[in-house]
Amino acid sequence: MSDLESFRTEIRAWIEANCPAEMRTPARGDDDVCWGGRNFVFQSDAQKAWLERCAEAGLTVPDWPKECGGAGLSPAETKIFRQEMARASARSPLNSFGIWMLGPALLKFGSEEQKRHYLPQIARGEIRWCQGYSEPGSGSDLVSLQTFGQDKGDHWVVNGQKIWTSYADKADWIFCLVRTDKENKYQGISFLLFDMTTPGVTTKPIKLISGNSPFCETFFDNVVVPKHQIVGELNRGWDVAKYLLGHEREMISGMGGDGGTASLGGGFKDALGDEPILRAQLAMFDVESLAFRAHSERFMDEWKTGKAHPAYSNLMKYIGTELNKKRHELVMAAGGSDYLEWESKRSNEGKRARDWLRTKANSIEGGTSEVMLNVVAKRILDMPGA
Amino acid sequence: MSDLESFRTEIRAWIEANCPAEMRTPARGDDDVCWGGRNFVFQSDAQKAWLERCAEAGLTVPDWPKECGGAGLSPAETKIFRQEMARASARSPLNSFGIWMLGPALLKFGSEEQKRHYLPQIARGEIRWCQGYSEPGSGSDLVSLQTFGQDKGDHWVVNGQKIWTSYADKADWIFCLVRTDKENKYQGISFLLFDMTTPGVTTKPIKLISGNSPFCETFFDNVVVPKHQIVGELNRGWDVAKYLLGHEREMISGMGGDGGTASLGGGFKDALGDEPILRAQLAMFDVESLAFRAHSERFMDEWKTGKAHPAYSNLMKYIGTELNKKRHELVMAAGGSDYLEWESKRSNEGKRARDWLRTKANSIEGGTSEVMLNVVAKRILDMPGA
Amino acid sequence: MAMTYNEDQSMLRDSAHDFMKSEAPVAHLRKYRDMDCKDGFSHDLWKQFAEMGFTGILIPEADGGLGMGHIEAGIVLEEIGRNLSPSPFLSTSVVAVEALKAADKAMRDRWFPGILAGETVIGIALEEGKKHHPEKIALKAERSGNGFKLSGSKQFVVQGSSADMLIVAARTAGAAGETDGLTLFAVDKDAAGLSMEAARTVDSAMAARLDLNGVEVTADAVIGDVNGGWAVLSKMLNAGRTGSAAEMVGVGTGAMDLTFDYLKQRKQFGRVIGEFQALQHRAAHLYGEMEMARSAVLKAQNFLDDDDPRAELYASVAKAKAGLACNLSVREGVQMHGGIGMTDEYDIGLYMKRDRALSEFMGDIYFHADRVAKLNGY
Amino acid sequence: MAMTYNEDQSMLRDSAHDFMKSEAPVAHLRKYRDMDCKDGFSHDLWKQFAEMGFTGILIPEADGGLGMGHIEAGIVLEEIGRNLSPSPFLSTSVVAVEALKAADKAMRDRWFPGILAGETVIGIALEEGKKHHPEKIALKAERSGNGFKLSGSKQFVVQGSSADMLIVAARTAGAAGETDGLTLFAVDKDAAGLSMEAARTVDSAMAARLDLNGVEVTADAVIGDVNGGWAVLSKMLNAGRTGSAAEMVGVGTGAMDLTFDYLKQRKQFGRVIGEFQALQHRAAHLYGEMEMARSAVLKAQNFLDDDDPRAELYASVAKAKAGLACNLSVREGVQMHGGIGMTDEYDIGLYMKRDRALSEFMGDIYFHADRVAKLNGY
Repeated sequence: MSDLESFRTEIRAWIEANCPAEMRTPARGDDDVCWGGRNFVFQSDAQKAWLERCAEAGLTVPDWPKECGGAGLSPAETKIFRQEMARASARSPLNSFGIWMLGPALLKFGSEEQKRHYLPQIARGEIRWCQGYSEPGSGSDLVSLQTFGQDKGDHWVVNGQKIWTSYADKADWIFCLVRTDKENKYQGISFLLFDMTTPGVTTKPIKLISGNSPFCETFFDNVVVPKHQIVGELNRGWDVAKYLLGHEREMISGMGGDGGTASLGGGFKDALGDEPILRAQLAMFDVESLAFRAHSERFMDEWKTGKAHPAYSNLMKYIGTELNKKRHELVMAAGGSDYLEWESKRSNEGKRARDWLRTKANSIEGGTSEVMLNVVAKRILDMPGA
Repeated sequence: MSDLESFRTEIRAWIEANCPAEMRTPARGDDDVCWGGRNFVFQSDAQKAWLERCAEAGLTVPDWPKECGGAGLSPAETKIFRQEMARASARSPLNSFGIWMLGPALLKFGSEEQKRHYLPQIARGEIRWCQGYSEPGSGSDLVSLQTFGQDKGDHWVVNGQKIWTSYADKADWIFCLVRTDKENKYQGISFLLFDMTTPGVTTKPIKLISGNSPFCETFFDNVVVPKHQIVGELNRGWDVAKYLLGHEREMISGMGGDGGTASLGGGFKDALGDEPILRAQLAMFDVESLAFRAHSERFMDEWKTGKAHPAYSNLMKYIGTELNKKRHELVMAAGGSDYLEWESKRSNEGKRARDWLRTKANSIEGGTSEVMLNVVAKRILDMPGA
Repeated sequence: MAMTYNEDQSMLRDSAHDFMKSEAPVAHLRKYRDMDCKDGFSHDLWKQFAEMGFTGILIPEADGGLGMGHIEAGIVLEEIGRNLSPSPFLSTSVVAVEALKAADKAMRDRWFPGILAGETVIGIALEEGKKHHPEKIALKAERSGNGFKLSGSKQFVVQGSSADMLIVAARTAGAAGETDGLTLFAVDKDAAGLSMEAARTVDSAMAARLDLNGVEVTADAVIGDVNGGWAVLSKMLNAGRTGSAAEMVGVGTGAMDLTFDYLKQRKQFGRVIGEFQALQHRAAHLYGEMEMARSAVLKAQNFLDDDDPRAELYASVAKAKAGLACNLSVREGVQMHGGIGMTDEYDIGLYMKRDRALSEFMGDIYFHADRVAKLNGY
Repeated sequence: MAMTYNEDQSMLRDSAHDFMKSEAPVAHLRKYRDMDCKDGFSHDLWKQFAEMGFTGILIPEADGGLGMGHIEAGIVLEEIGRNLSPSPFLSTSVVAVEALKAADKAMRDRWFPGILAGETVIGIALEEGKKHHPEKIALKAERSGNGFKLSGSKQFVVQGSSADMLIVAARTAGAAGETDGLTLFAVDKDAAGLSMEAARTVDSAMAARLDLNGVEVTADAVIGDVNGGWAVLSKMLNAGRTGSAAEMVGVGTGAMDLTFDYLKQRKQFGRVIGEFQALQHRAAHLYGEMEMARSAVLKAQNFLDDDDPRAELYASVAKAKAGLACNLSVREGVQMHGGIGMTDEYDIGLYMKRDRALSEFMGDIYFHADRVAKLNGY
């Protein structure tokens, strides 16, 4: 038995032994997901136990170094771990912007001290993070941001406003882009971390068309941020942000791939006998969806081996999110008037319709499709012009 | 009986009496169409007689004034005439760029003398015209044309090169855009008419991807053009050209409307039992095609009553040509391997494939789809910017 | 047949335009949504519709109505769509009136005055599954004494819970899938054995699911002929499909206008975003699609008003094309608005929701494309 | 299974790339087209293919070939597509070899050496109608003495008139529409009763229509099992579909590269047209489509090489997606080239023609989308 095969046996046994039965059923909704943090209320003992056991074993962040709270797994081992988690239908122990976004940035740009301080907290789900990037006047044009940190010697005083800060009303800390030099557009931004309970920080949820409020407006009124809470160099926060956006795009681009069913049409097979044109639309969609699944696989193989163009995640984000929007348009069509219900038990309070509306943000958040296409044209295809 | 009804009876009888049986069958191909002109060889006595009888009655150009060779019909009468021609399956007596393009421009911009001189010749099919607009370096950007007419007192000496001159090798005269002022981009172009046998004019056919050569390159080497052969004012030829392009766009936009069958899918019904997805594509196309048919009707009604936006023909051209390309893609799909044949009697020497390839020019000639969209965005939708 | 409005129609458009803009703009929809109104519309507004003469547009002059046609009804529907005005106009004044025109004088006299006065609301109980398949109606109506006894269920009955009367399509003979053997009944809202469950739909309207458990009606309740309901139902469907298509032209145009305004204001990268050529081309394309939809709808209305059999085909062309264009308009609208397009505070998302609901009403794009194919023999 | 090329595969790609570019570029196609070549390809080039080892890529090592897989065959096909190189590679070295692998040793020994040497050409006689429907094969093969007598007709037999042998799919039992009862036969080009009519196709290849009028073959001519031809035919189809999809990735990429180069050179309105954002967005979208097609094809090749049953599904995904992407590429290519794209002098039109012919080969986009649906149970 190869090392990897014995690792598989081992990890399978560990999941078997440690994952509570309740954590092997799908989450019943957004409220049923473990986000961790200072104020998090566990939904069950099983949820708490599963997080604690995984954190103990470093398996909330399996590929991070052990000293940072991870399990130090190799890429091949990490892949096996994820396969075994899927095989056991085990829930993710912890959803976390700290793991998905800040962690990778800290691993690359953080000081040794920062890594030792923040990463284990993230791995254990003790601090819930949010991201402060967009501002009302700077959506796609992120570098035009205006939130300003005035230099006061050993600290900055931050004033300004962010928008689209995911779960800011529930987060403990924020990683935030702040202008620290008004003269220099790109090289005048710094990447700061600070506590959301710092005086002067307020948040206001934004109600979306889906009826949910996962995002906030966040206001900074003379917020004091100590100088040691900067990640990377002064005024070079844009490098950190770009690196992070790449990660975010990879994540979002995965959406079109469809974690569950391979075939969208296959999920509605009983209804399609009388719907020849809808069937045709689903068939054409399934061609795209299955092609994208193969494409995501190729991208991951190329990305890992360094063969992918550095800007390729922009293309993945564009394709994946557009496909996901299309998928949900077809789901709504297949569901007909059943899926129009918005407030009824039968429709689980309009879950399908709300999910469909939620997907419309896919091609806006983390860089609009238009910006993605600009980047692909210029950086990958080398098209001329501004 | 109303006047229009009695006109219908009358014109129906006239067609009945004058249209030879042979001219009530579809033309067998491009060679079988009457283009007129000094060198035209009639394919049959019937073809000649039909042209002569129509010309005599002014019915090659039914809505032109009688003194210009027309029949002086009102718009309503003209519509009835065309309906009755279609009803009798009567061929057009004369295909002519003189009728379709130059004529309307002369009626609007020509001097009385020019109208009296040229229009009756056009109506009788005595002079075949071609159009000299595009140049190798100026496709969509027409006003950048370089062909130059040097002022020599009572004449110009023209030097330069045109491209995409339809049937220039068969035409007797050309209507041609010539720069007469190098300083002024828009207001430095004149609209000149001259004989293709003038010394210094040469033509060279361009072979297309369809295998046919309906277009030429046309070269001018010190071509002498008398001053009275200008249409409209000196340096204001762009006004004439724009007016003419509007007409051309109307003509080309009619293509998507489909003169014959209303339904594309209906023409392939026997083949579609085993092709559910192709059937769906045809059904979706037929929705577009039938909608466009209604749309063309509305456009004509609005155009005639002056309600249409002056730039609306650009939109019609865009929609009609894109739809026609789509139509022929589907025809090729429905015809399968039968329609792939290119050189065989069975396929009429690849007629379907050649027709399909020909349609690819629809969205390029007479203004590309891209230029049409620019114009619609700026002139109709009032979008900002250059 | 002219494909442009005549003077009277242009005047009607102007007055409907001004009326909806001032009396029932998007803010009106928000108000009734946010007060969690159980009707999903304002009875006062419905009365105002009557005062404007809208409710009787399709009611014959002999019955006290205006005796106008589907072009005129469509003019009102387009303005309703543009403003997302919530009202029973489509169900009651278009579809139900089209059915009641085929009813006897007693029934017409019973219902038309209330509609004319803006006091009566009628629901259309047609669908039995999640997708539209009228020929598959299976709800059973059995002879019972002098009348009939109805058993079965219906869904997607828009404003059903606010209705005074429900037009129920039932099977009196034949099997699901056959167009023969259907009969239409006027069923009172208070009929014994009739139960309803209403749910708010994505567009903030209310739609009901009906259960008919041996509901007894007299022979007078039949609209049109017993077993010959398909003839009346076809007319209702043509009117409802063309009418909802007209409303969608309004929804799509309203969304488009919002979006184009936004393109001319919003700045990114130091430029107004409407300057970006890629957005300009998409805007121009969208405009063309909406224009085509408008033409297809007008053609269908013309054919309906002329009693031309091609109305059948063009009602489907209109519903499919309006569905395609309106859907494009709301999708482009949300995308071009960017982040704020996702917020409940901005109106564009409300247009997307209305598009979705109208799209399902009496057959979606795909149903009607299939119908176009079938009517063309393939 | 890796979705990237290994080192050997990368080397093969480089050598196939250089070979086609120097020995069989688009100018080579033009030359054979303009000389009105009755084969539609160069026999000398076919010998060169053999010298490069291409012709034996899929032939097992035990039979003297290279024993490589569909990824490697696809690498060659992609370069063929990129250069529009005319050759019998797809029919002979991919589809026919896949069939002959199932034949007995005598037949393999008869045909493999000629293929390995670039001397033999084999035609695939499959289609009986204008669209691809292999299960509908009706050409009759009746028992006759020790062998069979074949009667019927075939069409779209690419390079059929240049072939030394034709693999004919015939029905020995059952009825059209059934997959059971099919048998494959190796029929000599000179067989009595076999007549052929060849016509040039839009892509300048030659395709034949065959008439078999009581063609007698011995029992030795059967490839695989009598009545069990579907098993071998399925393998041929998977190989041919995936192979033609790989060629289309080459065609689409070649057209795209031409077009992108043109966008960077052509000036209009005082700017290089590649600066226009609307064209940039369309270019980026096209690039994404071609990339997805490439991935789908690689996945299908991987499954084929692994003998994974999912090859069946992914061969259809690959052919459909490659068809969509390649078609978009040639349409955008001609449009973005503008007027000169319509001229025979420029190459882009030749890419459009090849796309059309490959699209029909062994099932078009719509056939395969339908198959994806059926394989997923709807």
